[in-house]
Amino acid sequence: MTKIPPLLETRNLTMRFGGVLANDGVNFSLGEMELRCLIGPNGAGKSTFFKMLTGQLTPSEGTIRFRDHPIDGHPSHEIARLGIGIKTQIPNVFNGLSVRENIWLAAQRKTTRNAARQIVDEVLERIMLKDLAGAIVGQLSHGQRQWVEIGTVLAAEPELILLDEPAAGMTDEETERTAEIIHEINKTRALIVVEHDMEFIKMIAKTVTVFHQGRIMLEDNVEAVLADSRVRDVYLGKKVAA
Amino acid sequence: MPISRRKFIKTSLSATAALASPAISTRYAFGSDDPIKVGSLLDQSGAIASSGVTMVTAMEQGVAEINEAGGLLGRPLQLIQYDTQSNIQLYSQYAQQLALKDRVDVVHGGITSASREAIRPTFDRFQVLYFYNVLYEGGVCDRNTFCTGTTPAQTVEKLVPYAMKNSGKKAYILAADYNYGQITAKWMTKYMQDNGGEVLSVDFFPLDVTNFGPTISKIQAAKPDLILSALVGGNHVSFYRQWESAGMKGQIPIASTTFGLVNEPSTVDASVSADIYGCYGYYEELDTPESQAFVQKLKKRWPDIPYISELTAANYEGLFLWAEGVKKAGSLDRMAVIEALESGITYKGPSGDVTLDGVTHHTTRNAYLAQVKDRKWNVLETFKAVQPSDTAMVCNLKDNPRDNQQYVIDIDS
Amino acid sequence: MDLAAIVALNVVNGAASLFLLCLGLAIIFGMMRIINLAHGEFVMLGAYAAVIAANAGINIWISMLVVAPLVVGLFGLVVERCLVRFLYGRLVDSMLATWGLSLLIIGLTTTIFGNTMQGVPTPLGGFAIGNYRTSWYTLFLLAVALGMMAIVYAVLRYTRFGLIARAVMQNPDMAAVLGVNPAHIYMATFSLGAAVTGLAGGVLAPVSGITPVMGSAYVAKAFITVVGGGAAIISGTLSASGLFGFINQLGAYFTTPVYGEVILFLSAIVLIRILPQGISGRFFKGTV
Amino acid sequence: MSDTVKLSAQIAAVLVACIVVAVMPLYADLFQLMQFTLFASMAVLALSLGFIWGFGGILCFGQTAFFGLGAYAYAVAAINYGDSTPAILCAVIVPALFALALGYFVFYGRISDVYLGVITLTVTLILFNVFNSTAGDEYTIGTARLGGFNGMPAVPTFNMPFDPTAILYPEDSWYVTGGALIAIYVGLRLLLRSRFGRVAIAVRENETRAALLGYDPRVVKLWVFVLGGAIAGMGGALYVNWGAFVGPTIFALSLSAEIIIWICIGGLGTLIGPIVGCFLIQYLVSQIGSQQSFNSNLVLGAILIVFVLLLPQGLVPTLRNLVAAGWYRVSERRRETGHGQSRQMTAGQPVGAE
Repeated sequence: MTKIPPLLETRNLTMRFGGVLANDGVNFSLGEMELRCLIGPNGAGKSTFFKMLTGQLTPSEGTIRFRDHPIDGHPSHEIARLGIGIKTQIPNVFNGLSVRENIWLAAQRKTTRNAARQIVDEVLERIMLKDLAGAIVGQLSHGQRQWVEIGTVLAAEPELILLDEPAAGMTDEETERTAEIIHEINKTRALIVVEHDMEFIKMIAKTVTVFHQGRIMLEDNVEAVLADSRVRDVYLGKKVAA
Repeated sequence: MPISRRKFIKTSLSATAALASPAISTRYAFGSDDPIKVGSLLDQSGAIASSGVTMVTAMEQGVAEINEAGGLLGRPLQLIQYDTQSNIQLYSQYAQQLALKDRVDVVHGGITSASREAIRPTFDRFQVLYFYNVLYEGGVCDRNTFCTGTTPAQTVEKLVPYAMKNSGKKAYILAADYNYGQITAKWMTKYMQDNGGEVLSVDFFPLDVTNFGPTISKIQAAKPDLILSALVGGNHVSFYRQWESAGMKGQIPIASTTFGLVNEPSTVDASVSADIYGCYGYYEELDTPESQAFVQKLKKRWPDIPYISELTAANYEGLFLWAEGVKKAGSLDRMAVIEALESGITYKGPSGDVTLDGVTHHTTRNAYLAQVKDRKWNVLETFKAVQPSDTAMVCNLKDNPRDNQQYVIDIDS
Repeated sequence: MDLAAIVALNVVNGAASLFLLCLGLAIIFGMMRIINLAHGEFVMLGAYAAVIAANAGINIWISMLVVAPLVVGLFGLVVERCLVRFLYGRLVDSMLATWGLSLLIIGLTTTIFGNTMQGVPTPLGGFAIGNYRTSWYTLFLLAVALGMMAIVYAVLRYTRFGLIARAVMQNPDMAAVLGVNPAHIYMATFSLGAAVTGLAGGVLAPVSGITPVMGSAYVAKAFITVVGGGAAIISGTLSASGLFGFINQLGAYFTTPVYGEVILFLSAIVLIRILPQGISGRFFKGTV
Repeated sequence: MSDTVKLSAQIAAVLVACIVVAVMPLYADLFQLMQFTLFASMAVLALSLGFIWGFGGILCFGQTAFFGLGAYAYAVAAINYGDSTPAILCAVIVPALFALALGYFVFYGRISDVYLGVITLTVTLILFNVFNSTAGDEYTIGTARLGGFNGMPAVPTFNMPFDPTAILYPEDSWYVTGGALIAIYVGLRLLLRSRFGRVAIAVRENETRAALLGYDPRVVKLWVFVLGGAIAGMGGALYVNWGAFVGPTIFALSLSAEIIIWICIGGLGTLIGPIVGCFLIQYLVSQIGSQQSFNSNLVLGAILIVFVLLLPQGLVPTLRNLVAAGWYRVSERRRETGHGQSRQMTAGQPVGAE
């Protein structure tokens, strides 16, 4: 049996900030078309992990391979061109541009003018911001900007989508809509979703990876993880500490 | 139809006079009571203002005197002056304004050589007579331009041998790093060698250098008998102060072509300026009747006036030389005035007799060798009627009236 | 041997003068992210204050070391209250306004005092190292630079103001957390920076030409040094002025002052290219 | 304001500008015409920085480096060839190549913000020092003497393309300079509407997001920078054509700062603002020198300070917001009965949409 290489694989991925170990020897693997949830308390290293995957940080040690192609330390735009898209934790959009322009910038890079326009219309429909297409993103609400960012990620049509807390600050209705979109995307693409909202995780997740203190503490299916007492301790412990 | 600049520069001025544009020919449509317009471009603010401000007083004084005496050709003079703000671009702008809008009959102005070279083509192009009344490195050869300040051959030639006689044969030259300094340093070198001396080193300094520590050490290492300085501007005054504070004062004499041209002796401490040699066309301390009368007139009108140096005197004399030329020509026609001036006009000004040299458009004038004593220049020797022999080596406007350039005089030949 | 000593002294002196000139700018830039383009004019005002006081009969040392920083510090306070406080967080506007301020100061000074100024004699005499003479004043400048370094270090390290100031340097929101009005901190910082700059102007007055435009000779070099040094006030400015002063003076000694300047600028470019956060951003993280 | 209204306003403005340039020689005397020629050449410089700063997010303190290099390149080439045609080309290419080299050095070193400003400023200071010390005869390129601090006087001015004997009259120079200004403005407008232009604005807005979408910010900034250098170089050639003179003071710190002032006063993030600011300040500076009662620095300094405090956004954005507010009120009233759009949408303007 020939082994299909994973879509994404990290080996011993480590990130040091001065004396602080933000990520410590993370070995992570994601298959094609897989949907994975990352959980863990704040400071567990999830966002750092995402930043290394997208080239915003250069790992201190270790390797990242995307479809067997090393990408660690590569500039962000190259990784994006290989097909990794990210929605960051704090909405990271072009605040001075309109919603349409935001989406269009994501769509137009690898396609023609007309095709881009079509993608923009489709995406606007999908994120339900068609009525606000001409509005300046900086003047929208936090939730709306989240949608704009999800829209830019969708419009770029990446192979792997990273979503950092997509449901944060959303209404229940919007959260459901997000879950729906995630399922829809997952029909053709792989996703990694970071989330704290357990209800949301239950809605979408199959396999869950738990980060704690820069390491992978646990990786299992969603029921097993949510039932694990250590996971609860980690979250509770954080709450106590806070 | 206006005329292209290059045609003007390349064609002889006498020939082009016939081609004068309508803009220029309308100038003489004034009535006889209309004032004669005299343009002045000097820096009254910014880095070069310390030179410009007293020059302005000379120009205002001169115009007032001519008007008190009934004007020129029966018409009063009107002075139109602009503050060029130590900005070369504004020189070009105001030059155009004087030529095209104010339609002046003559312009006296420019301080740095850069400012002169920026405006000279404008006055050539629009046929406005131009006087540059500042000491400079020499070599300008242009029939439309008269340079009335001293040039190196008139001062350095006297300064170097005198200073050598009182020190020794080895000199160390310090000069500002721009054209004036570089060319003056060459003349200093030439006159050192002509008098059997030797130049140990020539150092150039950008105008914003204020720390002369390394230089003072280098000088001490070289052990010269004499320091020749062509340092320029407020920042370079630091050299003299640091020299004194290092305790070098009195150890090696200094002779300078620039120290004291503005009012350095009165701004630094007496111990800093003491014994420095200089050679200029004029000093406030000059005790001829003309000089004393001039100083009194200016001080009466501007009680706070800073030191009155060659810059001020030459600007005043430049105006009167032009006025003499107009009187002799009996008209304001530019070519007539130029020809009258070329015939050898002499004016007895504060610095003595100043004669325009028709061949070079420079002046034959007195040079005075002096030494600072107790913040005053003490005039030691007077050289009468010194020729502008440097520019004369390269420039002959009698034979080549079309010539128009600033020569860099090849000193070695 | 004596030549080496004198060259070394020049180098140290060059670095010390540069440090003195930059310290005030570094305080203002490092803590407030305001680029004060009127910095050179603050130096000039310090020099004028010292010279005028000395010519009015006040002891030269008091004029330089007390009057100059006091006058310019007060002036800085006025400037902060009337102008700079409206411009926090607006880097470019602050540059524009301080550029306007610099023109205004030059214009005012010229209008009041004219284009040249009677200087003061250099106090202290000279001394000899072997065959070379230099001035005690060189050593005095060095001492003032060291003294200023010690004072500013002590203020930042051991006083409540310093603690808050360092906190603000790390994170501008921290001041509010510490329960102080950030406006007061900025006001104090700006006038402290101005006072330090005034002191530099005061002590350089006896060895410089005093004109209203003398400041322009300093502003570009100080600006480059401060940015090259990075955010840490003492270690950054000290290392950058040490490095640049060393390069400039050695370059000037072995070639000409023109190349000395060019070499300084080139090395500044290379330095910023290699260490985009300045020297202190790389080597002295978290120091003051 | 809808997109079409904006577009038609822009087209109308360009047409008006063309007409103004065309008829100016009929109404202005020779001096005014030459003065406007100067202002227009400086406005090209202002436009170049307005573009790279306002739309590329590159704060360059040393835009005069490219302006000056363009001016010197033009002067040297014009003296050597005796024909301004290749000289103008040199004036564009030399600074563009210099910008390419410098831009590669800084953008690929991930230098930004104030550090970028310091590097560009320093480069300008180096050029000032270098050109200042070229007074000797040894500094001659072909037949052109660089002339040190005194600069290069009597540089040949523009002639008809490839015909060095047909030298342009001041009127023609005005047409060329004013025309070049309009052409560059229109060119930049078109560029900003193009893909590249939108991406450049996106990089300016949010470099990280642009990179995460697959755009290389370094390349985008580099090309913006190079284009800005080329335009500044063109401005340099036009400047020399006006004054027939170039000297090292063109690299001086004061001019670098002045360009920034033009843009701040006219309005950053617009293309018309830098032009307005340039004309205004240039006119002001030349007027100040005509009066004798106040020190020029004093007046200019006071005006700048007042401006920063009272009109921090600059003239053009302030006016635009006033007009937009008026427009909003009018259109609100008009569609009072109909279904109004949400307030947010009409109140703001997309950045760079002017």
